[in-house]
Amino acid sequence: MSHLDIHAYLAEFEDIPGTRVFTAARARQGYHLNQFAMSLMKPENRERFKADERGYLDEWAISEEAKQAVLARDYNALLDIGGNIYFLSKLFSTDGIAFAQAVSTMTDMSWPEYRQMMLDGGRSPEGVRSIREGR
Amino acid sequence: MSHLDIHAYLAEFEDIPGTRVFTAARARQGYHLNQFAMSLMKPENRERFKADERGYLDEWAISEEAKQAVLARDYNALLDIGGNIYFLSKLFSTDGIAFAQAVSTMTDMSWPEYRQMMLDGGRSPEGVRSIREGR
Amino acid sequence: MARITAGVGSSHVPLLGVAHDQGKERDDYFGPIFAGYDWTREWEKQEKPDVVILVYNDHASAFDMRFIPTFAIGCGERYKPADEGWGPRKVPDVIGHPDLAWHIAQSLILDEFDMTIINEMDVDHGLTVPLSMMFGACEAWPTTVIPLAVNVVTYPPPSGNRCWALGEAIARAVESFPEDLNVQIWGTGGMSHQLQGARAGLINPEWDNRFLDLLEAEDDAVRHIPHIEYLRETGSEGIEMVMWLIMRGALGHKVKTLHRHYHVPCSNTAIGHIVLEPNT
Amino acid sequence: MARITAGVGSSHVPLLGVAHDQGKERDDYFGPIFAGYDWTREWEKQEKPDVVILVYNDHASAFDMRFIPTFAIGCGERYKPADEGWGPRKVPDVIGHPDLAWHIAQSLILDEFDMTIINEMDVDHGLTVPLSMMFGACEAWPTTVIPLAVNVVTYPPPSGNRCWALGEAIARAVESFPEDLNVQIWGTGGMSHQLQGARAGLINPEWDNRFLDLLEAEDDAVRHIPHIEYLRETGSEGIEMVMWLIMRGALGHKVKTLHRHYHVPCSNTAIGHIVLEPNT
Ligand SMILES: [Fe+3]
Ligand SMILES: [Fe+3]
Repeated sequence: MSHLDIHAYLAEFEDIPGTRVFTAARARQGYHLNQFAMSLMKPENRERFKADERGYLDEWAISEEAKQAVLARDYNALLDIGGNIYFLSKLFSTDGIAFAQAVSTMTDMSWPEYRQMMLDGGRSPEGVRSIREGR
Repeated sequence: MSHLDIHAYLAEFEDIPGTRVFTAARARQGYHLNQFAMSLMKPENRERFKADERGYLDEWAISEEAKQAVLARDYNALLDIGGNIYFLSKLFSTDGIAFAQAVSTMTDMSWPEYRQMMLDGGRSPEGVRSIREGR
Repeated sequence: MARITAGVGSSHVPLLGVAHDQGKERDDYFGPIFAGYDWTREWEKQEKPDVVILVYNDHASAFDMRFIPTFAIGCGERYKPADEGWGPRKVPDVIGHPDLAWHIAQSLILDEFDMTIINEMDVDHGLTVPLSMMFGACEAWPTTVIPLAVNVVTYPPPSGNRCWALGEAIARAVESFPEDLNVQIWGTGGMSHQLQGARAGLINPEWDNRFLDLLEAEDDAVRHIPHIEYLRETGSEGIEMVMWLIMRGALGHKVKTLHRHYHVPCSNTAIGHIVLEPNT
Repeated sequence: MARITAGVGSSHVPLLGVAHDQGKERDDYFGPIFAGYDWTREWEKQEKPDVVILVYNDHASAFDMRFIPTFAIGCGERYKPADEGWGPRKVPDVIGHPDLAWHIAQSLILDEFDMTIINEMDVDHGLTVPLSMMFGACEAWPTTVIPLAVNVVTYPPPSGNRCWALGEAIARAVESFPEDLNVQIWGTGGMSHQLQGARAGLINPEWDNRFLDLLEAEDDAVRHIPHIEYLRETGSEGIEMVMWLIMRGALGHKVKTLHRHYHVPCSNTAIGHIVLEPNT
């Protein structure tokens, strides 16, 4: 075994452009937000949420900022405050939109542009591997 | 690491007198019995069980043999069919009897005799370590 | 004696389940993807595995943030497809193999793997999509399944080295099971994909194919790839590929490649698929 | 830098909680037991630990048969006393230390321990009884706690060797935490007891005391005691002593004994208690 240092391990994650790795810090910050999203796996909860989004959100111990970001479906903001994409995906399906379409809203592209980029082979890793090393 | 053989590991457990080790085989056999016992951690379930033991038991996927053993508080029988003592202890507390008193019912002693044995230093390991080796 | 006869690697993209369930397997978009599984579907009909040890990750379906097991092995009798927000997939229940599963679980714990034993859970696309890819539509899955769920969502996931070692330990456990069973092990997830943020949609075919090459290699260099390399090179969700190392570790040093397939895109993802057999 | 300043071993018999809660600590039956903790209660008042890593086992309270984690670490903010069938103990809630707990959890997973992370659970007598023994009655526990739950109910539990190694890894993790914290690690459960069947009530003071001697020793021979020896010699529930090895492994090679206590009986059980400090 290697006895890797956790601080060095975690620090590297901050060097990836446009990416939030779901570390303990994010897991803790987003705990109740993610549990809220998970609750949408139950059809009765999806119905209650759809009928009164704000009312349903108010049942959860999440910040006003998080509630606004949910209401606005601002997924980048939700990631910034500890949302995890697999939890948030329960919100995509509640909205009835495709995973890839929801993902596209986090980029600087429209959904048709994003879809075309994927058809053309996806986003190149060139230049987005490392902030520090600019590669 | 030692790469112990699980068959040899498990076989030794059968060599201990008057003892059922909670192996996978027992865990599987007693699964629903133990889940039933665990349900008695909730006060409302304890009340329901006390009001109608048989009716409550019938809600669980457990054998008639197991139900009879629960009704009779035959803990040796319950251990034989996969009950685990920590799960079954929820039944002791539902009955309001002390853990040691419930345990004494599995021995060939009365509760006062068992209690006296414990005050006198407990049961000696002499002769009850191994069936095969008679020690 | 039970024996591991083959290892299968495959992406488990949820959209593949949708395509399958909606009869779109041969349309322009999905045709080239599913074509790469035709060989495997025929081969599985010949192979008729008794048990598949199916390594996958739960995507916030059975496990929420309250409990996060690193390695969880399903020892239950059966598992229902999870409702991931669209209602459960209309595919058969997954039938477990508790005899072998408990045997493996017990052996792994003796072998100093700190397993979590699971007796009841629903299984999500990570497990049911590979079954659809390998077996197509069926009334009942033609094999029993031992789910092996790996945490690759909350950091850190297990190291590649640990995953490979787990595969080796699984192989020892299977070999010590007395019943004569044809056992396959599948590693699922990957390949390149990033589902979040400004870098979403990242695809790195060169890296993915090098990873497949390393799986085919005789040495075990692939186990030492650090997490950060998966993340930088293949996107944040490319980390799922560590699960393929459990499969590969279970096959022993030398393997023979029976089939290999790679395609871009499927949804946000590159599709990779490989069929290996131990070569001793 | 956080540092492990001491290790404490103690039985966690539920009846001790009852005696404490009902004010019977000094009666004829319980007096000799609690007398052996007087030294420790005074010492803890001086030591004022910031965090206790409390190794214990759940007795079918937080975990039922659906999920059985081998090693589970509590990373939550607080934990309530469990209702074990008599209503919850009227003791304070247990306050966690999520910063250090997550740091340890992450470090252990990198170090190839396959931890289950727990964010919400109730804690049973295995955890709250040692707190009462070491701190007595209080409005709020005078330390934060990181629960570390070990499966010793469903077989196999982790080997003694694995437990010791986990302790070593915990020590490395604590040392790499930047904040200056006084951390203790407690191993609980044991000593001799068998709670089931014809052999119930088994007590082996010679073996128990030899085990305490081995904990005091400079070498690590104690980690190699096989499970079957605990079972044969100390009763089926004596296996709980493997949890003391996690504590002992965290203290390094040489230790100094500050306090030691042994008494028979308490309910079905022998009471053992030891306070060790690293001696480097
Ligand atoms: Fe996945
Ligand atoms: Fe205990």
